[in-house]
Amino acid sequence: MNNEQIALIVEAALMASERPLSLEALARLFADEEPRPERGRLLEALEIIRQAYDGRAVELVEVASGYRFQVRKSWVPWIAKLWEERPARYSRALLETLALIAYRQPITRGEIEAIRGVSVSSSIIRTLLERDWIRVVGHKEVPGRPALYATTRAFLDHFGLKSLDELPPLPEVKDLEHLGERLAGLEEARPVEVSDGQG
Amino acid sequence: MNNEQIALIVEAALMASERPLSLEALARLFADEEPRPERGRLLEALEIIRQAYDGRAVELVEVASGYRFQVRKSWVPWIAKLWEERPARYSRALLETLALIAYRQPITRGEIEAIRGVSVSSSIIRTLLERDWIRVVGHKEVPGRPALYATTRAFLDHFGLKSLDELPPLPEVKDLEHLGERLAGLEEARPVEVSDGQG
Amino acid sequence: MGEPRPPSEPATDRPLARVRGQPLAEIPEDLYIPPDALEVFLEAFEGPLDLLLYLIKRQNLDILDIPIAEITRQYMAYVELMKALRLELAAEYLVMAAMLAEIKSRMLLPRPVESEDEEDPRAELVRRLQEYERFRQAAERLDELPRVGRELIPVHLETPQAKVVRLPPRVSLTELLSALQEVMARAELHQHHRIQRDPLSVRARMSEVLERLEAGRFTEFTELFDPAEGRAGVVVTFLALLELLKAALVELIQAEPFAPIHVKKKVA
Repeated sequence: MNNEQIALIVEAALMASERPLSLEALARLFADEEPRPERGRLLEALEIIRQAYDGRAVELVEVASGYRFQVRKSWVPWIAKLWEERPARYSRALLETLALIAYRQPITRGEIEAIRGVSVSSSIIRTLLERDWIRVVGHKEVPGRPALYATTRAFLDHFGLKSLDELPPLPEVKDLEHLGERLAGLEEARPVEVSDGQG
Repeated sequence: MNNEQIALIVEAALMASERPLSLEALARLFADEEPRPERGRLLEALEIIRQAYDGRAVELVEVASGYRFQVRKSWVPWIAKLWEERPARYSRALLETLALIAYRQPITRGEIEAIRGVSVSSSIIRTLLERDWIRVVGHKEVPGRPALYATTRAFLDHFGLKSLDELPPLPEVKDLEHLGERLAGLEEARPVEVSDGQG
Repeated sequence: MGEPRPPSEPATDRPLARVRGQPLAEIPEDLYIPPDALEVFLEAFEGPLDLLLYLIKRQNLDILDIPIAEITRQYMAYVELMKALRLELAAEYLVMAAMLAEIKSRMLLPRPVESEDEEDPRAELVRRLQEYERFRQAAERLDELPRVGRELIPVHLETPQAKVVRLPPRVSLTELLSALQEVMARAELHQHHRIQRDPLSVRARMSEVLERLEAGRFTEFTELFDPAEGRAGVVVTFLALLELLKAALVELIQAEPFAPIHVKKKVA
């Protein structure tokens, strides 16, 4: 078996393995070979591989427990989108809270709770604030001075609206079926992929 | 951004991704680029990669849900030692059920049972659903509205196929049209033919 | 079943199993497996069609020429064996036994010459066997296909620097509105929380006005109006101010008649 063949087998193993492979683990691949390639030849094979991947997007590196292929650092930022995860969806409670803030702004948490008939968790308010969809526009002069919430420009951007006037009036909302067509038009007009972090 | 750079980013992504990447997924990597490389340039990049890996231990392949790197088949036997466990064997019941869904989709469990002549255990259906090899694509409009099953892209990916057309053709055991003649021939060979006097 | 066995059938000396108290001395003639492997062997069948196909193949028979009497006899021998070995005998095997017996009886019966269009009683069985055989073979071929973890090893390299970025979910306007619709339906159940039809623009303007008012500082009334918005805009701002006053969120201060009016956010 020549060095090129050994190198290809080692390469296949390193590409297939989920963890780094030590020289001993690589040597075991050739357990049935006669003669078994010794340590020196394995190191030569690793050097052949290293050179073959010169200029490629992945490289052979040595780490504590052995050898492995990894994506070259310079290309990692380019593929960061691979690890973007979108949680499935927001809870009904969050959407209801958001809808009430949109239609009844400025509104306090207590007022939202009175209409919804259930309490609004702090985490919902926090999520909406962090998403920059709502903000505090003042405080109601009643005991406790509760915050008054209103929607933001980022909220309008996300829903593809120029202003709050473009939200369908309440009576129409009651009749969602008829609203369907109008909404379809609105949603189509939205940009395909808007980045979420509008300023 | 030139084609070589696009190719390197695509290469990095395919090497790092857990699952095959579609052209759309690859295009998303360049969402912030101006201009965004269009489909044709991505295909060119894939071709550049394919050629760069000519003669290497891994190759770029296309499967149902996109592109992936995999170890060239010729080197797989050499690295089988990396896995202590033998690859799982599937029971005949599972394979027959899967074959029926693959070739006769969409199909109900009752229809599978009618052809196999035995009941299909729930655990087989569950296993196939959990592996994401089959999914429910609808319900048959008959009493009980049984689920209609079809295979998924993940099923094709698992078998390294691009589409259902690439499945081996369903074996033709005997020409069914032929059956009539053959049976007619048998008729003559049958013993005692008694007229019952109707003629 | 009580059918006499053909004289050619080989017999063994010791009983293989007991069937209804009677020793079963013979292994069905094509069963060339050690008796202690029987259970495994019988469990390997995927059902009555599979067993029938096995019997037919063992005798090198063309499916189309199945000698029903012979096959039925062997099939029943297996079913008896399964019972004797207390294998869980699926109902399907018994249904098939009944079907075979029925075909057998129909083949023995004389049939009117006229009714030539009447199908050979075996035809339906043959069709089912053939259909099953196709998928039995298809399953075998499927098993032979290269697959991930066996012949196909996809590459999935580690990318140590990569971090999972969680993106917030997207919400569609329809989702938002259907949430609102639900709240409204609920709110209408209790009268006092009826949602009025305030013009949206007024409520939006209320937010804007509040925002422009710096806490504790007076803002001139006229500054809140933008003549560029035209009459409608001015009216909306005015209504918004009235609403804010009503809600005790702002106060209006006028030092003397006809002096400039100032607006101030209420402070506790």
